[in-house]
Amino acid sequence: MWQFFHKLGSPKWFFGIANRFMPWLLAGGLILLAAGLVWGLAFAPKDYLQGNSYRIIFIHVPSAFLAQSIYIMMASAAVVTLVWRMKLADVFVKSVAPVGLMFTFLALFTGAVWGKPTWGTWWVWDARLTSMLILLFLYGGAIALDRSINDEKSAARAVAVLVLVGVVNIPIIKYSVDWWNTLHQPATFKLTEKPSMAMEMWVPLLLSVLGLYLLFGWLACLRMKTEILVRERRTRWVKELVLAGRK
Amino acid sequence: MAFVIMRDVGIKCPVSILVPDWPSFMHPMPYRRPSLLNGTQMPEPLLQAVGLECERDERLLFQNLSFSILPGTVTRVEGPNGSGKTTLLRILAGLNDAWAGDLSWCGTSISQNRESYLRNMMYLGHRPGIKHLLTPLENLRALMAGRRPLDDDALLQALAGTGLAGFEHVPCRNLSAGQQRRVALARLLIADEPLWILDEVFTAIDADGVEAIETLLLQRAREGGAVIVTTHHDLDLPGMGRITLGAA
Amino acid sequence: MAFESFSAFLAMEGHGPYVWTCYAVFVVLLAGMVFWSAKRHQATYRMCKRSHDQQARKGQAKPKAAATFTRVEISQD
Amino acid sequence: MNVNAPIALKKVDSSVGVFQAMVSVFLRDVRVAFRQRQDLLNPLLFFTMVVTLFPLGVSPEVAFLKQSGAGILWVAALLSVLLSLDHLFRHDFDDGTLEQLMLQPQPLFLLVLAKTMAHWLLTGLPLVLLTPVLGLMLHLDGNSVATLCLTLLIGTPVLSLIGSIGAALTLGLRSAGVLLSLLIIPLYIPVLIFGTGTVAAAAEGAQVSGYLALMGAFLVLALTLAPFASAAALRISLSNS
Repeated sequence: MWQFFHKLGSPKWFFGIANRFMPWLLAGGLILLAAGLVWGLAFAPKDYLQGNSYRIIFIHVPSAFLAQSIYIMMASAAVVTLVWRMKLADVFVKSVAPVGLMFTFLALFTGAVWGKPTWGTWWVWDARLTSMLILLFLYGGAIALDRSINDEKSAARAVAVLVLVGVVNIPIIKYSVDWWNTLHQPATFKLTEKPSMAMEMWVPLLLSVLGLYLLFGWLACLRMKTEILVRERRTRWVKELVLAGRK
Repeated sequence: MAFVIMRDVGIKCPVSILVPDWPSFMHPMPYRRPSLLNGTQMPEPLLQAVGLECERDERLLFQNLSFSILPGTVTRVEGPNGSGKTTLLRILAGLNDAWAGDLSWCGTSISQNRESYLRNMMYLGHRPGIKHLLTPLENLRALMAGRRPLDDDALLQALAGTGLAGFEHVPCRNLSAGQQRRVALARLLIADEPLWILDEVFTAIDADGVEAIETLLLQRAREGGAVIVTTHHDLDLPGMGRITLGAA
Repeated sequence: MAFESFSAFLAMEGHGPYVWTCYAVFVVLLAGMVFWSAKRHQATYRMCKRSHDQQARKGQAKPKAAATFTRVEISQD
Repeated sequence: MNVNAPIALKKVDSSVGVFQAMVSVFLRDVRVAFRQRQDLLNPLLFFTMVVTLFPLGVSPEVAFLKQSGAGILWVAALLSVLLSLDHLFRHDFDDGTLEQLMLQPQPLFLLVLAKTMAHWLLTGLPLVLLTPVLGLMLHLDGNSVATLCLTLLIGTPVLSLIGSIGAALTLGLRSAGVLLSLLIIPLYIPVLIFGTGTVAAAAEGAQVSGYLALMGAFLVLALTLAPFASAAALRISLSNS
């Protein structure tokens, strides 16, 4: 068990595994995403309430899914970093934070653009949008902290603490924002999704969510490889790898 | 004025007054050079480092560094600027945890035995932990409060022992750099920890003071304590061990 | 196909600008992130290779800086 | 403890009580603060000035001030606490006191808790005491002012506790002040929402004990978790210096 754990934390081992899986992740991700988006854009039926603007859902929902789950993944990796000091875990936290920030921004942006034809305004202080905005701040803080600490290992551990504190706060923030929303606004805007979606809308959505997850996996592997190269560049295995010309 | 009292009545004086129940003081042990102990019965090392490795700002400071700190020794960590002396001392004190290797205190790993280790180790860094707005007495009292609370008489005596008599109630910002160091050094006169880790202990201290501290360190070793020290001052005590970093 | 013609597909009954802006930003950002990450990976790899190649050529000799504290001569012509 | 080294000093087994050590840390911070009274006044001045900006910048109308007074006071208090957080560990870090604190044999998180409580006593509590005066200037009625003070009394320790994590994480960094705000403000949002929400509920004549209990729960949560995070962050920051 411990040996397995140790192996799991070894950057060299990760390099091998990542190289084996990355082509599949990339190909699968692109195919699924393309299929989901084309289906959603061109073939799925029009929504009878919102018209064609609902087609933004095929990128909005996957982005929002990823934005939230990347933060949860970062928090899990942060626990591993702080408790077991596994090298790969803090590499993960550091590598995927900008990706998470990007997806949060995408979810917010697409949400705002979707709001214009649906609600008639770019921005409403809706509970969901507001929580997403706060998530954007949390990502921004983690990246800013990471950038301002010179030493990579200290930076990774500091970010791990911050992300953990953030993840404890997320349910509280979500709850309080919901409460604040009902306090200040009667529920006038409540039509983001119909309770039950037609099958023809549901399947492309599922495809694009899966595709984006796979693509994220590929991106994470690539960025982690970069980070590992930076950190381990003076080790013997990197030397052998580089001198042999393998990537 | 420098260490007047200590030189007048002998360096043991403040210690003996303050720590009457100190067992090793009642039965002083002979000072033995650790190198002469080879083959005979070795005392158990207080602190043992095996294969220490530390990298800082992408620079390898040291690797495979192993040593034992025996009771009754003074060890000097030496090396040029930037060779990692301070970092090594901070690692030994448990302040820096970006290192690899094994570090054990009396046979058990420091990380497993942190509280007991901290109780038995005193660290003085080059930032001495003196608050400018407080007086020497208040500073010393606060520094000792978590380790060995003493009454004011003992604290005042220790301050007097470092030549600060008459300055006990002056805010530290009005003292000179050397005097501020002396406030921190007053802890050496009342500390009961067996292991002392002293970084740049002679900074801003005048010649008399240096001599007095050297005597104090030797006496501490004779009593069975262990001292690890860095300094740019030319320190060469009889029987002193050396750990050399960044050697060519 | 939910649309009758390509132009209808582009117009999306007036919602076209919103939908297409979203998709454009999505694709541009995602592609940008992929491109940036790949480029950084390549740059890092090259940097590693260069330093190891240099070391392999020079052997293990490291330049050692010794402090001399001699004054630097500056010509005043 | 098996120490059989023949010539070793006796190992020190006695240790100072945790509570005694905490009191000592607390008292030292209070004493240092009272030697430099200007620093105590600064957050209060800032608080007053920010509150003054709203009638000047938005509207001095009684109706507006009545409606937004609680929010203004809460935001101003939050910013004042934020402003003072930078000093929480900074001076101790610069003069080496923080190193010595970390080397004390007592659990670090409790010592950090003592420091944070001192910080609250020196910044949060004065803000609460000043609030009734400013509340009257913003035309809040007595009931609202009382509720506001109560929420601030429960809320400002939470601000100090959460803030201590940010202060510990940004210790010794360049532009630590701005970074600290970036990290901490998102975490302050729930406290702000419930603080102002409670006052709004009170103004409508609703029962507020439930809200106050919830804020109390925030305080308990922050008291139990924040010192651990701050202590961990301090170790990381000091390890890097």
